[in-house]
Order: sequence, then structure tokens, then C-alpha cells
Amino acid sequence: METKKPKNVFKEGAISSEFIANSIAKHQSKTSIGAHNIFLGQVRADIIDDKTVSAIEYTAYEDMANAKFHDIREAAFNKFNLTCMHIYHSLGNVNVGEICLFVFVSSTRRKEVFKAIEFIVEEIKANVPVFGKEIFEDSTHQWKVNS
Amino acid sequence: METKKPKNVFKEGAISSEFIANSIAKHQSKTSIGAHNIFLGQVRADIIDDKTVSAIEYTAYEDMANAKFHDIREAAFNKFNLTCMHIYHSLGNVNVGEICLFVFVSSTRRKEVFKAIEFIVEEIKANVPVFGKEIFEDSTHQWKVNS
Amino acid sequence: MKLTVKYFGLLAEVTQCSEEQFKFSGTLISEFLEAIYLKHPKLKEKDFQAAQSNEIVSKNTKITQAEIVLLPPFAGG
Amino acid sequence: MKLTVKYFGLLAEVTQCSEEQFKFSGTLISEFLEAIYLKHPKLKEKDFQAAQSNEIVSKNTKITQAEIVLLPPFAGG
Repeated sequence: METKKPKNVFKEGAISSEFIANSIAKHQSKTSIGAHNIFLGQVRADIIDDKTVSAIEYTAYEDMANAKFHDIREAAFNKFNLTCMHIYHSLGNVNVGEICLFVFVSSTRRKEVFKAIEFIVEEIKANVPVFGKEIFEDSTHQWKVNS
Repeated sequence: METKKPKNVFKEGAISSEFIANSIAKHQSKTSIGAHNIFLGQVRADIIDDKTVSAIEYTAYEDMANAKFHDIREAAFNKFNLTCMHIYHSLGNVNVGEICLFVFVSSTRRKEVFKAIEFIVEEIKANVPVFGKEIFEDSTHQWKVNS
Repeated sequence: MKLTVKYFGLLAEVTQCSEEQFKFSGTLISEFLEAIYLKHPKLKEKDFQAAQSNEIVSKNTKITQAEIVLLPPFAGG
Repeated sequence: MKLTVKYFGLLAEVTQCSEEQFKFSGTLISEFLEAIYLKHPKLKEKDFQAAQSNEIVSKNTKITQAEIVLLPPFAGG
């Protein structure tokens, strides 16, 4: 039985490119790593019924979400030969063009990171209770649904 | 017939995390993008016959390599529904823990970027004439071969 | 039994509350849903899943916890 | 004909030169290889490919360019 307490994956607001750069730089000391793969989710200015999305406001059932992120981490480490894995998701307001999801996997060899990143992202989309309110430029909104 | 002149993909020395962050930040204005995928190749401190790699010195048949990078770009844009694609490869000395390859693809939807990044990286490994001299800590060397 | 019911996203909008106490005498999720639909008829038109102890549960699951969470479709990433 | 032959990586180490002029009278890559092996016998033990006009060529390709490039195994990325 896994008893380790789930980490908090959530960050308030958008994930900055400086934060991502800092994560990458921290891996320079891990000299068994040969390949990194990074997935970034970015908020799109979708146009729905002539209205343009200007931001997404994220909420989550945080307790369950962090437990699910933890399960996904464990499953990915079991399935793939990974050296490191990091996941960050935004809460609150993220404007169009900004990053709301940052998944970072590293391995000795490249084949592992391709399979792992797709597995992790698909698991997050399907199983983590995060909700997105798409705010239009006229301040109306609709609720986003993953496809 | 493609007549556009191939871009120069090569950069002298390691690719910095600041350079990568700057590339990411530049895509904030492209608000049709929903997913980015970034592959980074990092120099490993492999141990071969008790000797540890301290750096790789990259050379390339640059003319053919840039033509091949260009072909890979064209093929990837034809095969996958991508918004952007960027490829950078180091020349000269790259120390262990530093980044030597940076591939960055972006699309409206995530399914495309997973397939595209793997295709591009495998094509680079197989078809681009880049050569790597693995320098050991005792200053001897051997020539790297992609597997 | 007295349940705490939590609503997220669209569902909190529909019920106009994010958490409420709810008295209930059945044993299955399906029975709970019938009861909560009487209180919030608009929920019936919405697509959602119920969770108990951080896991999605089906309609014929037995209620074992004092907290039931109703989750609209996920939109992470 | 007078060819320019370029050597990269390990091959430049073996031949101790990165580029040389080479007089040659045949028409196929296979004939060129036989001739260059006489000048640099150590090349015969090495794994490499020949390229012409930025494309890898097979042994029975006709030489159409004044420049032949010899490439050891790739190690990009």
C-alpha cells in the first residue's frame, strides 16, 4: 500500500516560461538523463457562436485531483523507465496564450519519454477532476468539456 | 519543388534553458495553439570501460544536415496538423547535463504533437549527418553512434 | 443519515451552492440520486458523476461515507 | 576526373584529413571506393556511407558530382 501523501500539483494562475526554464535547469545535475519530454497545455482563443474565449477559470476537487495525480505518477513510474516526472496544473484565471498544464518527464533513453508523456497527459484529461469555465470577451461564460 | 533555402538549425555550444523559455514565451501570441510538445536531448555521463564521458563535441556535414532538417520539417508539416515547429542542434562542445537538441512543436490539439515530436526526433537521429566525439574525463575519446 | 454533498463547476451553478447538508435514508448511490433530484430537479438534465472517498462510483455502489461529491465533465489541461 | 573527397568525424581521424583532391577514372561509387581504399586502407574497416549532392548514395550509383562525402554513423541528438 502506498502511504506517501500526494504532492500538491496545483499552482495559482498561469505557469510562466521562467518556471519551466528553472525546472529544466534543475535537471542539469542529473547526468544519467539523456532525454526530456515536456508537454504544455495552452489556453486557446476558441470562437464559439461568434464569441471569443479570453480566459479559462480553473477549479478542481483538489483532494481527489491530487490523489489522482499521485496515482498517475505511480502508474507512469511502473510502466516506463523514467528518471524524473513533474506535473503542474493551474487553478484560477489563465488568459489565452498562457500555459495551464506542464508535464515534464526525463529518462536515460528517448523511447521511454515519448510513451510516458502521452500516457500521463491522456490520464490527466480523463481522470483528474479539474473544471474549466471559459470566459468570453463579453464576460459571459460556458463550461469546457475535454474531448 | 521546394525552393525555400534551408534555415540554419545549428547553434554553437549548449542550448540554454533561457533560450528554451524565450521560445515558449514567443508562442503566447499564437492563441490558436492548445498544445506544445518539447523534446530535449541532454548529454549523459555514460561510463564506458571505466571511463566517464564529460562532454560531447559535435560536428556536422552542415550543408547536408540543414537540407535534411528542412526535409524533416516539410514532411512533418505534411503529415501532422501543426501550427509551429522549431529545431535547434548544438555544434562544438556540450558538457554532460547540458542540452544538445531542442525540438518544439505546437498544434491546436494535443494528439498531433505527440505523433509529430516522435517522428521528428527519430528522423533526426536516423537521417541527419551529425557526429559526436564523446570526450572522457581523461581526455581520451570515442565516437558516438546512435542506437 | 446526514450526508454532506459537494457540487463543482457547472453543478454548483445549477444548485446555487457548493456544499450542503442532506438528510437521506437509503443505502445506494442510485437512491441518493433519486432523492437529490427531488431537491434539485435541474441536476437531472446535467451530465455528471458521483464520487465517494476520492473515487468515481457507479449507481449501484453502496454509500459508505458521509460525503458525496458530484462532478461535472472534466476539463483539465 | 578530379574529385573532392570530404571526410567527417572518425573518418577524418582515420585518413588524417578532412578534405582532399583525388584523381579517379571510373564512373560508379563502388569503383571510387575501391580506389580510395587503396589510398586509405584503414577506411575499409570502418562503417560509413557515401553522399553526393546531400543524399546518401548506394554502391551502384553513378558519380555525377565533383564532390563525394564520406559519413561515419550519425550521432545527432
